[in-house]
Amino acid sequence: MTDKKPKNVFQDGAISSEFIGNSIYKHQTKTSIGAHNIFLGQVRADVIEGKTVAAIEYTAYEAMANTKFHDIRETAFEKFELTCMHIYHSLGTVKAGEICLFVFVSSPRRKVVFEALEFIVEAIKADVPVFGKEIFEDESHQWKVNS
Amino acid sequence: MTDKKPKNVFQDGAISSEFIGNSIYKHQTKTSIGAHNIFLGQVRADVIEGKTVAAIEYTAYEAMANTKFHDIRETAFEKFELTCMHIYHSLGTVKAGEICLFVFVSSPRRKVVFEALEFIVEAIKADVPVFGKEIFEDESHQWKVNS
Amino acid sequence: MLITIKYFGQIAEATQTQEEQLDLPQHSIGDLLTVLYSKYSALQLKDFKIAQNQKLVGLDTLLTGEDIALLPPFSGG
Amino acid sequence: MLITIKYFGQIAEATQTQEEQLDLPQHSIGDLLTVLYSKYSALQLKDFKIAQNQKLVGLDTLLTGEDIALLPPFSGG
Repeated sequence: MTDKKPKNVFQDGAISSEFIGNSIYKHQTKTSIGAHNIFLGQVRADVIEGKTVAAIEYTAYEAMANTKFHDIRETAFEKFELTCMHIYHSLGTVKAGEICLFVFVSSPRRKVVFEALEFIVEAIKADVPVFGKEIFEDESHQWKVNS
Repeated sequence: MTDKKPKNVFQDGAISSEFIGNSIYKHQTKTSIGAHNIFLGQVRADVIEGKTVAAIEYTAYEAMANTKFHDIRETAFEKFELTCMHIYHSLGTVKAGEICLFVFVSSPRRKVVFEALEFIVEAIKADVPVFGKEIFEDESHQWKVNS
Repeated sequence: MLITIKYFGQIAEATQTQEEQLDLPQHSIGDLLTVLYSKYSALQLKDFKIAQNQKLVGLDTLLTGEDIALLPPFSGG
Repeated sequence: MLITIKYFGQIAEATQTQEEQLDLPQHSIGDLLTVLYSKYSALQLKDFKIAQNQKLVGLDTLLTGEDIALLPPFSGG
């Protein structure tokens, strides 16, 4: 099931565990699925030069980002035999311990989901114009760099 | 955090999406985690010679299986820099569309969780004495074979 | 030597029992198998592994008196 | 040619604006950069990519009149 138009992948603020649980629940009617694989990005309370990250504030070039998410989605459906794929990313403030990225792939067989999920997550990190500002507890900040 | 004694990995019946959502929620206090990876095995309504699988009934050599799950857990903690690892497997009847296996790994960094999760799921499939009986809609059955 | 033998999945279906105790001379897993094949002819067509005290063993392993399990192909997950 | 230029993340922090319109001769991305470096000296120390109409472009690409965006290193997820 590929979509022709880009969807809005962005959610305002953190992605809740209830949302994720509910998304899993909705797939129980799809009885051709044998394997799901889910990646969750969680904001780390990194300590940098004695200061602790309290939150990340995400901004994005939204139009381009949604186009890129759509391209990644189309490529993944071409490369891998997937039944479903869902991507959600936060915008705005996400506190340490909260979830900012939720990628969910499903397939009849397990080998496929492992390959597909890693491909999608790496593509998101590399190709999607999203910018994280790490806010420390003292309200100073630095710009996040992906490794 | 490794445990020294084998835990009971088995749950009676299907693993609910609420249980999974709640398990994700509990990790939000662990702010050194940056990446979670979750594998879910779901029972497929396969059609075999015109008959549809309605459920799988799982049995296990429980004592040996829990020891094997424990060994897999210990090996994974040695091989990969994991913050947390959780494994749950169903016993008894799990209907098509329901979840029978839930593997959850967490780490500061994403590369680790991809490798660790695939390692653990493959080890479970290969080494743990669990037996699935595929029950068809007409109540006949066949024994599941992992591929 | 009294040995507890556990049967699982389609093996339990073939033997029609999940567990029994057999009094056997202190001998190898292979010897035990010979006894079981003659008792349950349906077993001869089945694929299984054998565990003694929860560890997989080969035909040459000696019986220790600990639990034996006949395990059909694993199909968890 | 009136061109809309969008700034993001630490680039917006350096320019202190998120979007502006500049009237430029029909020329290359490289020429635009020269204008921007002289307007915002802080930009010279920054690492960024440039997109025109949401596609990444090089310095030799000609300005088409469509939106330009200055994008610092991506750090989603």
